[in-house]
Amino acid sequence: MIDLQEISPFSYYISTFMSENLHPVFVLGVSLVIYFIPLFYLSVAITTYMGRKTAADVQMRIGPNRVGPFGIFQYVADTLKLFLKQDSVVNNRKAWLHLAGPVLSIAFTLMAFLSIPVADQWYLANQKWSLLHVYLLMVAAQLFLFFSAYTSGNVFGVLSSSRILVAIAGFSVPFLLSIFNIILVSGGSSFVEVLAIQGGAPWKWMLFSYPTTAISFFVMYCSLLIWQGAPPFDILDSEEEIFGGYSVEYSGSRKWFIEQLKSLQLILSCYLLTGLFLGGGHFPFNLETFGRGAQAIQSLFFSLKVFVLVFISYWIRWSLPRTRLNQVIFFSFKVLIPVSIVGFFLTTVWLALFNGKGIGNLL
Amino acid sequence: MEKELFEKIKNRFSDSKIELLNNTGIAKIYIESKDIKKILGFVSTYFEEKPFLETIIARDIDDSFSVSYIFREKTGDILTFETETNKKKPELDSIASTWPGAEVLEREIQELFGIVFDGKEYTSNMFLADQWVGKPMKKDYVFPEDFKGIEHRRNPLKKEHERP
Amino acid sequence: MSNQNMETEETYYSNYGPQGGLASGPLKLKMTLSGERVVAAEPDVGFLHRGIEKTCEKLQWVALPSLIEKVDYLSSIHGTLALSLAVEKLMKIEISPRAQAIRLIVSELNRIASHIYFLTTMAKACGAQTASQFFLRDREKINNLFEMLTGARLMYNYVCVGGVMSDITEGFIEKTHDTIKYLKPKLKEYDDLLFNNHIFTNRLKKTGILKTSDCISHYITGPNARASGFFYDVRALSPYCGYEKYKEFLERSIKPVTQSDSLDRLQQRVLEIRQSLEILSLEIDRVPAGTYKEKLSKDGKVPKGEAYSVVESSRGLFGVYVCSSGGNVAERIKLRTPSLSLLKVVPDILKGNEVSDVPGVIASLDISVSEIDR
Amino acid sequence: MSEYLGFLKAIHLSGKSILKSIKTSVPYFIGLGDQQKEITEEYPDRVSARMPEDLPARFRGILKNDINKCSGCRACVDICPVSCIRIETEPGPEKAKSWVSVFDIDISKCTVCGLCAEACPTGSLTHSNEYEGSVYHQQQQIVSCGKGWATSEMKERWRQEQETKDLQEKERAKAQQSPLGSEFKKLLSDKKE
Repeated sequence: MIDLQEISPFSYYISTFMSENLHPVFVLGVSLVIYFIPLFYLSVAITTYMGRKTAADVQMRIGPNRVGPFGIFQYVADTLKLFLKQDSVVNNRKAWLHLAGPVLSIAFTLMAFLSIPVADQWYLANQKWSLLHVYLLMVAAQLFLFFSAYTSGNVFGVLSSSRILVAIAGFSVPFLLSIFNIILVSGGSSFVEVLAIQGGAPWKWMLFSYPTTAISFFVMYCSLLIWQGAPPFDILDSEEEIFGGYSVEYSGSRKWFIEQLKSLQLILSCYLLTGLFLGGGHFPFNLETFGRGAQAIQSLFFSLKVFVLVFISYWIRWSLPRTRLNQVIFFSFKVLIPVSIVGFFLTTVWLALFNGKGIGNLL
Repeated sequence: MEKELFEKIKNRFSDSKIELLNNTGIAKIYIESKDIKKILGFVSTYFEEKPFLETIIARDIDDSFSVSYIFREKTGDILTFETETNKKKPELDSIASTWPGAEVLEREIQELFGIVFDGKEYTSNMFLADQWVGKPMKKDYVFPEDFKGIEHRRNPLKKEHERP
Repeated sequence: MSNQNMETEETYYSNYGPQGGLASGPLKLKMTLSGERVVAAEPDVGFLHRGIEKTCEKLQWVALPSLIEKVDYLSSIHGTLALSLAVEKLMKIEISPRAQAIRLIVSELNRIASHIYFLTTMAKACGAQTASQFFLRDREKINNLFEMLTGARLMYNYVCVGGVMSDITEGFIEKTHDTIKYLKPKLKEYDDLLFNNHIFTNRLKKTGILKTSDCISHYITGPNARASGFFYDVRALSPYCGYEKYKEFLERSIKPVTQSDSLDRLQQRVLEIRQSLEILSLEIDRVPAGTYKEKLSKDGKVPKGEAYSVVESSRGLFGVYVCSSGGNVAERIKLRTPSLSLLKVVPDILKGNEVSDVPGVIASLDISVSEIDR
Repeated sequence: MSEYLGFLKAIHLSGKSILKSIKTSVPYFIGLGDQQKEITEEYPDRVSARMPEDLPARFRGILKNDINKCSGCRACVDICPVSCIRIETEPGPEKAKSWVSVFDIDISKCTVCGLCAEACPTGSLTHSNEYEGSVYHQQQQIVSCGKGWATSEMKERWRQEQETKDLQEKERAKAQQSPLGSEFKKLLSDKKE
């Protein structure tokens, strides 16, 4: 028999609302749908809208303003349009990896969301090593993009595929080093354990609770930018250099999936940063009076933090020019890695000196 | 300045036909087509610095092509040499070895006029479409109706006004 | 990397363009790549050949400027100006001081507009979307000025034989003053946002080096050559339209040559925007009174003869050769365009650079394909 | 050592410049002063787009012809570089001025160079401020300003009018030819001799 409470706390939470005779697998399926529909559709829609409006703001344009009030339904219209368009495919139909690439990549990116708790007990997969698991899933998502670009039969796609490998290399080491730093201070290897030592108030966040975690935050933020291939590190799909890179051969619905993937990657990065450094869903005040609704408030608080981070990402994205391939590697290997190693070293010194206590505990 | 140079050239290459033309607005030194390399090579060393080749102008005159080389000195003065080539077998010596910038200009003239420089004829076109028939800048060029089945001219719009 | 090493490497072939490139117009590059490195790049032009020189032989003299300005649509004043100067030489007309001053003003305004458009493509080539929008916003101000003065935003057909088509309108001078006042602080903002940004400068440094010897042997002129240390400015060397007054100013404010790379070419253009603003602010108050257009004979005939005159366009030395047989139409028009001489140097410039640099280098050369093809 | 110092310095400078770039875009985000003003025009709407009446007086839009002023002299046809104007004339009610029955301008060909308006001796052909030239059928791209072919009734009427006018003219001339007048003229001519 499947013990829902152990493998998937969110499903257990959902099952308390339903009759007890239901099969646990059915409950898992229902909770997956409940979890992913707002995430996949609502957050992506909000992110896309935000990206467009911030770009419009800073470039003195108007942005979407035709479909619906303030153009909020532009995303729906775009989705419909791209799905109704003809899906033209390159000649070599055997390259199923090319055709399935965007969907597979999205699937792996979505899997990475499973173990991040958005509120107390609100996470779909209970894993002991979820921090490393998320890393592996992120690499796998990029690898599927690599395969799809490599099999696209386009020179620019192949160029882009080699750049994806470069981006993975540039992202992995600093990302893992900053994760190790967190594991060192929190003593746990999963999100649940990292969140357990954080609190709702800003000074109890991981970002400020140790002097070196801010360094880790910076390193992780930059490495996640490299992973996403987001400006200023948008070497993977730069329009002027390689004409869209891995997305050059896609059209119609596959193009839509590529666009979703970009938004999802941004959301996942902000999820990670919120969960690891910004206190996750912990609310500054006591929420006991709300009973079971407390978690909903927590998840809303979580999303608020996520969207603030999304906004900052867009702000940086529209202000900076693109880096070159070697600048990305330079930045990753000569700046991020040394900085994170120094941070790692300082953390060990701090922990040894103050017996593992954070700044908040000392005061 | 042209006169001075003209005298120098005349003295040096006394056996070839050299004239100073000054009746059209631009003072030109006329040289024969077989002497281009020789005389222009001398001109390139005559001044302290090699004059810049500004442009090469080909012109269709009745039964011959006239080709003018416009040079510019560092001081800003213009120096023009003119030569002629037979229309039946238009050939000229290339000056691309002395002035590398001449290569593109000569190639353009070959495409548009059909003058072959140094006997090397390019098979593919640079400016015109490949397999373009005819040399368009000639005066007797008849504009083709189509190119590979694509019509050049659009039927002019005409509104019919009903006559009573 | 040594040459021998390059030969043994496995290479592959890729097309760059003709659509989607960053030159103004369809420029195709046939590139042989080795990994991310460009081994060879051969430019292919001809996608925009309109046969302007041939068409010129069928048009009346009066109608020629409206066609010549399409040769380089980003700095169309300079084409018409060169043509008008050449025809005026043939007709032996003296232009009134007022018309000359107006010509100088529009020519400098057009230069600024063209250079700002260059900055736009440059910013786009380096992925700075926002900055490129900023530049377009400011080019709009100059377009509005032109709209007020000439009635069009890009194809002005303003400079004509004998002067200019129409006189300065009321309020044009004030509006130009406002525009100059607006643009000067904006240059500071460009510096903050883009030109001093290390990401931007580092990716342009040491890419696309244009040697001075190449400039001289291929006679490359304009900002590209000036950035490479080959100072050749028609405005200073053989002044026209009253540029005599600014000869010293132009010769004095030369940027010191450092690397002659893409970044230098960008900085040279920013410097030239400043220069042009300076010239404009002096000249706009000095427009003398008089007629803006000389009276010409009604039959529209041009006396027999030949003439050749050059101007400094936004991209370099723009020359027009005019031959008339005394009739209503021209016998032969030949255009000497600055971008054409760049064509043979582009492979040398691109060789050894990375794929990421190609858009930046091409944009920094400011190649106008419509000029090459004609 | 200096190498490492240079490296650190480069990182410091680049960090500073990047922060400066990010700072430059702040006023545009939060809309300080005139910086938040959108420069895009919502074209078909009249909210912010410039409409024909906002354009400067010299703006060269689609050609228009005030046909009552037009004399059908063909100056515009002669000068047009793309030959987009077609004029057909007939003898009209007045002898000096012909009846411009067809005056077609092919907007799809017109390059809006402004030469015809410059050449027009009567000032009837001018550029309007209209710039919207898109139509559903290519035939509609021809702007017709002509008065239309003259019908036979019109021609008949003009002939009659002309005849009456001629008669009136003759009578007036006769009335002026009074005997006194002829003598006076004779006197004048004598004096000259």
